[in-house]
Amino acid sequence: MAEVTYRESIGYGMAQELDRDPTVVLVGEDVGAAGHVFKSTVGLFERFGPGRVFDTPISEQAFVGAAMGAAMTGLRPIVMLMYADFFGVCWDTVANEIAKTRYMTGGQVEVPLVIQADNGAGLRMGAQHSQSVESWAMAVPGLKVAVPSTPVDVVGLMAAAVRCDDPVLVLTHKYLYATKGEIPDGEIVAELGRAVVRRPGTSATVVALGAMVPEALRAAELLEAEGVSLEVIDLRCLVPLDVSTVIESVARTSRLFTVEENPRLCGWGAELVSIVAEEALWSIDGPIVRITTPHVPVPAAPVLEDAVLPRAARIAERIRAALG
Amino acid sequence: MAEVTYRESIGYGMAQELDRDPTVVLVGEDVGAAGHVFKSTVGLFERFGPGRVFDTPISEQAFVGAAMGAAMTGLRPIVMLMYADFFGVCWDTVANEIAKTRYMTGGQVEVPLVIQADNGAGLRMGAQHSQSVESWAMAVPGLKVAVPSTPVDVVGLMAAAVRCDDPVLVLTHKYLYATKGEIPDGEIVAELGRAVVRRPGTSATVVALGAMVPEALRAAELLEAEGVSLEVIDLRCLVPLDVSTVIESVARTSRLFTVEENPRLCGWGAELVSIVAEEALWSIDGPIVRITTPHVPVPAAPVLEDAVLPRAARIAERIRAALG
Amino acid sequence: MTGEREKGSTTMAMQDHTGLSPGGATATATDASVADGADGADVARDVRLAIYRRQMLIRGVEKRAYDLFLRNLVRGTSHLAIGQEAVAAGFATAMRPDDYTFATYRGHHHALARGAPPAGLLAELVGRTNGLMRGRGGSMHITSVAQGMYGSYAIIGAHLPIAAGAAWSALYRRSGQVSVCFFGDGTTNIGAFHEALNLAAVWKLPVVYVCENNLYMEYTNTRSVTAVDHPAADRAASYGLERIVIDGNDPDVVYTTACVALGRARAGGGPSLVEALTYRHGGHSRADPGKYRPEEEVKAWMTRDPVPMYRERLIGLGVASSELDALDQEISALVDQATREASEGPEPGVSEIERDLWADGGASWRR
Amino acid sequence: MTGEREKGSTTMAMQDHTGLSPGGATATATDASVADGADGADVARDVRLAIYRRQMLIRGVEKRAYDLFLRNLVRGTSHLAIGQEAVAAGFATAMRPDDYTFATYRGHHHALARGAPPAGLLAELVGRTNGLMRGRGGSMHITSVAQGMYGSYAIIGAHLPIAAGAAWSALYRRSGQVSVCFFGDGTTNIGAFHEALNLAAVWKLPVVYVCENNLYMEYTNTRSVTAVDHPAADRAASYGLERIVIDGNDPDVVYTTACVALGRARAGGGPSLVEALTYRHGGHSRADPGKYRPEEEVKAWMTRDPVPMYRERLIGLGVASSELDALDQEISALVDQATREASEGPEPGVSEIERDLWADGGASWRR
Ligand SMILES: Cc1ncc(C[n+]2csc(CCOP(=O)(O)OP(=O)(O)O)c2C)c(N)n1
Ligand SMILES: Cc1ncc(C[n+]2csc(CCOP(=O)(O)OP(=O)(O)O)c2C)c(N)n1
Ligand SMILES: [Mg+2]
Ligand SMILES: [Mg+2]
Repeated sequence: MAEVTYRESIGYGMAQELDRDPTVVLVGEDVGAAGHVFKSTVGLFERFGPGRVFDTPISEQAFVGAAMGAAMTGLRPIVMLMYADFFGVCWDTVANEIAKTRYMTGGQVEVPLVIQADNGAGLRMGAQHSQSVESWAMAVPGLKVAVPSTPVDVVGLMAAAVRCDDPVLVLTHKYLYATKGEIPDGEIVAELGRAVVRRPGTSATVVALGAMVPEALRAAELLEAEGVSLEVIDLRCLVPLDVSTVIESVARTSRLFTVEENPRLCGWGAELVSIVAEEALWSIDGPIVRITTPHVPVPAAPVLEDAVLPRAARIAERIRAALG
Repeated sequence: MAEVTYRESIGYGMAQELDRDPTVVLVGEDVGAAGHVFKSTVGLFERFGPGRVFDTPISEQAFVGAAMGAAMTGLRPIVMLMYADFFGVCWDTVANEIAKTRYMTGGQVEVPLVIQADNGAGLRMGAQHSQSVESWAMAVPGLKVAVPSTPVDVVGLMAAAVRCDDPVLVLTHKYLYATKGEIPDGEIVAELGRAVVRRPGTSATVVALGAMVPEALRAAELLEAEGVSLEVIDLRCLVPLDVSTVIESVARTSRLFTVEENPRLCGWGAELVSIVAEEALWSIDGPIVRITTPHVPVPAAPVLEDAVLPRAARIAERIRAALG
Repeated sequence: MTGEREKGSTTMAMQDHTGLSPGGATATATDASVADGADGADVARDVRLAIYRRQMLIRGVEKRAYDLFLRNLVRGTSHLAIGQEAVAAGFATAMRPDDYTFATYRGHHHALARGAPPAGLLAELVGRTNGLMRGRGGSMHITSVAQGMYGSYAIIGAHLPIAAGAAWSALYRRSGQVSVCFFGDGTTNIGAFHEALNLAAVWKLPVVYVCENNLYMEYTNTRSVTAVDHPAADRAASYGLERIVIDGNDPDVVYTTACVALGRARAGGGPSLVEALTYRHGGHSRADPGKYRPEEEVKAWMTRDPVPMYRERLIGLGVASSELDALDQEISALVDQATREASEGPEPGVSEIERDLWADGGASWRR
Repeated sequence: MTGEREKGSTTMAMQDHTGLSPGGATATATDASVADGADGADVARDVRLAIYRRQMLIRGVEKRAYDLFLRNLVRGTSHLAIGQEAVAAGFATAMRPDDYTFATYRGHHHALARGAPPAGLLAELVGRTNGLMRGRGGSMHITSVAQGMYGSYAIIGAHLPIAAGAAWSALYRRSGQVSVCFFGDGTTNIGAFHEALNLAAVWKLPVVYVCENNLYMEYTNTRSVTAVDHPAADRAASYGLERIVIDGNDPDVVYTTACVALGRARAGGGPSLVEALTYRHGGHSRADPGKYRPEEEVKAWMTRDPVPMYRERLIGLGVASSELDALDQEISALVDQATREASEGPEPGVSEIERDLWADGGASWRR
């Protein structure tokens, strides 16, 4: 059992897989001796050497594309993209090539790679270094998407992603990097596509993801005092999506809220709400409410950034009003 | 009054604006003497010359980025991206730069440009030339998105887009290029963000977009014989989104269906359904159903492509089943 | 390394449908010294016959593909390589059976040259289940992993980094494989070109980049939108690479150049960038009559058609025309047979739609 | 062309906060012949004083920014240009007031050199409403259109095409403006670099690309991931451009080089690509101690600090040290005043959030 920060858990999870499987390689900008911009790979270069850990030029198309080519031919690369906003500069590679190749080739080619990226806001980085892009990926058939909210889930989902024969995006949330958690001894492997009920409750179901999970849990604490009992589900993966856990919960609580950091339009919450509105409408007993960042870029000034992001107080307030 | 094809209406609309405003320029691959890959700009080069119509190298980042720089400094470029799938290679420019700059600069800089792209499936082009990417754009704050379904709307929305001081994506649907429509004489300008009821009805509201509009209308005809009266709304724009027209319709019909060509997850339909599930839940009297392409890339073989796309028969069948 | 993951790293599984015995030419191909002058003077007779055969096969299948369009059996788009056979034949003949090929939407010739089954290719064009990709991909995405044909990519530039990645993997696995990546002149202006070349050079990857300079992008002369005369070769120095421009219609020159580049890559000498001058006889794609090209230019290039030119050369070198005739007939029969197989293939069933999105064989996104 | 759309094409509206009268130095700057040798020998006294002033202002504000971090008043990240002042000062002094500047997240020096108000810059760093972008953008996006500072871009490479576009617009409007685009050595390996340079060359755009080669990307030596020694200059030939490497710590050399390049652009001669060798004194960003750099390297560059070096040169050329002292004090007072103004600025109200996404001033996406 070790207590590690979420930040450390990224390297911890990668090390477990690099250790286990010699076809796993790690690649990205400053992932080597520098230990990554977020210091999440500190020690890996020393441990696994330049034959396994590859520094790249600033060429996301090149190294994400190269990882794809390597994955097609026997390796299992873990690509570290750094800020998730940088999906923009390699979106063709991700959305048009990596996602589609197995399907387009009639199953001839497989692309078992992992792209880890530092997702989300909260560090006062401004609009081009703070985006939550998980819904971009969810909208593209052929990509699996994992978004861990705790160190142990980072390790477990990273392992599941590396072992998966499909391309998986592991979006770690940089606002959580300083948080800590226990990691049990021995091999840790999670299953892709399993949500978890982080807090059982009866008044309403609140579905959250990544950095929104602790906020939703804090909101639940705030409301507990008022006799409102929230069930908080940590979705953990967007693809595969654990619809049954959500529907089962909603069947009990009859109310649904989502807490999303992404801008308002077309987020994962919209998908989940729509699924429920089709498949479980009769379970629902009141408006389904998505609590999101407003549909604006993330502003830099601390007071503005804090105001756009869903935080416990706003979440609680919105749920209170809706259940009111 | 002229009858023009949807394909021709693209150039028709551009010509109207090139004629009116000397700061409007047209730029893209093969848009000049070649008249565009889809022959949608035939005659414009002859008419406006190389000083207004610019052929580019295959460098989407360069020419979309250049259009942005030009828009920031006094021009109103219309960029022709060709296949909408190519947003992948310039997604950073579109999503991180064009969309965010006005907001990030506190309103100092404006980016009045138009990106026209050939969107959608139906021409047996395979997975990398058939995508419907309107929802990619809708998910990014700062982009307006117009998706005309008729020649006159192509002209009117193109004009509105060019005259708008915000960046607007005009996504024309290549499956419609051979269809025809009347264009009245004189200047044609539409308003961004106005849906239109294409067919009034009472049993259910069906919201469609682009090439799905005629399919939804055909489905409505099929069901009419069975006494089902569908109200078909052509959304026309995704941003701004005409929520009130939809909610007003649903208030009358109490049932909602969306017909989307995009792959299933996180489409514009999910957004619309979620809005209704929050703001008009009590109007709704039965499951809200999204009729979409399954969550797979678009396959090339005609029988497979036809099977994945929502077509009138499938739409009618799904609505029939849901209204039961 | 787990055995099951070593895709394509073994030559055992390779099935070559060119009708050539793999390795016949390869013995020469891997001997880089043969080709140092890159003038094609020293090419062995069996190699030349193999090249000839590949060129004829490509020409035959591509013409058949064109017929199938005209009969409206191929829907969508399609980009033929008639006129560009020499590049594919020369390279494929020099490659090891387990080397990787990456091509563009204009990729039929490379697939065929590597030995992909013509029936599977034609069946793919007409959207049948016996198509190479079960009808899922279509003309622009021809892939046949069993022959090292690692795909055809329809977004300009995308496959250059991917090809670098296959080379990276080969280097990592010490397999001795080389990755060969073909692309057009217009492709040299897109960002991925630059990124891939730099990465390949820095990592000294065993990859050969081959620009098939056919002078045009779609309907625009590439020179008019490119800052240098030779869109690939004039940029080689940006990546610390040698400037190489060759006659891409002379298969012997292509072959010997390929031998040198492949040999260098296999010997740890890193990437090469080859610019092969060639010409497409037809338009950019099925719909294009190619009218934007000056008549003289077309005429001049037609006199340099690699297929009859090569036949003449072989006869000049003493190959009996009867031997070539026999080969031609064999190929023609093969193409007919492939056409039959293709058109007899079943149309895919709707169940195909939800297949092979994921490794589990399905396409479900939920649980 | 409608007048209201001619943003930045008029010099009238320009407000310069460097304390220099715009145009003073510009008279020389537009005379390209001055600088043909690019050795800085012929720079006029008033130009030199203008450069000196710009360097001192940048150094003063950047050091103040660093103090504000240490006091935890600047949150997020920030990339200082201490050590790289000469590039900004030399170029800005040579530019016309209505020319365009495009910079990266490491862009404070360029904003200041163009005359952006230091108070607005510092206020932006501390997230106040009197910040240049009302607190919306932060350190990485400094923009001040009134002085032609058309933005700082935080995604590597993105602004190179945008700068080309401003040049395209200038050419279209025949305004005589030039667009100047600054970027780092590491940026030369990204696709947008290649695409922008080619487009600029083909369209003969009035744009000057300036690579501030400070040897490092974030924490990696750029040479170790780049195929050539000079990441920008060794690629100039790929775009038909001249190879230019200059001492980026010598502001006179920068200035004269800028004059030539700007003159060429204004005269219709198309783009230039300048590689200026320089060094950042600190780490990549606020958090980085820069430990990956060899001690000798750091030492060697510190002896070439452009700020004291230039002071020495001016004194050597006969400028009284009292004159420079007076300037230094003036600047120091100006920086103090700017700091006060910045820290006295109001925190933005929450209503700011839904402002200025659209031209109508709001952020609504529905009706
Ligand atoms: C990113 C991108 N932009 C544009 C296109 C459309 N397109 C398809 S082929 C082509 C021309 C390519 O020219 P070249 O590289 O010379 O190859 P060739 O077709 O001559 O073999 C273009 C522009 C595309 N597929 N991808
Ligand atoms: C597309 C993209 N990839 C990576 C980064 C992260 N990043 C920010 S600055 C930087 C280094 C840039 O180096 P250089 O171009 O030399 O500029 P310098 O910081 O030295 O001024 C990197 C990799 C980014 N912002 N954008
Ligand atoms: Mg070409
Ligand atoms: Mg640098």
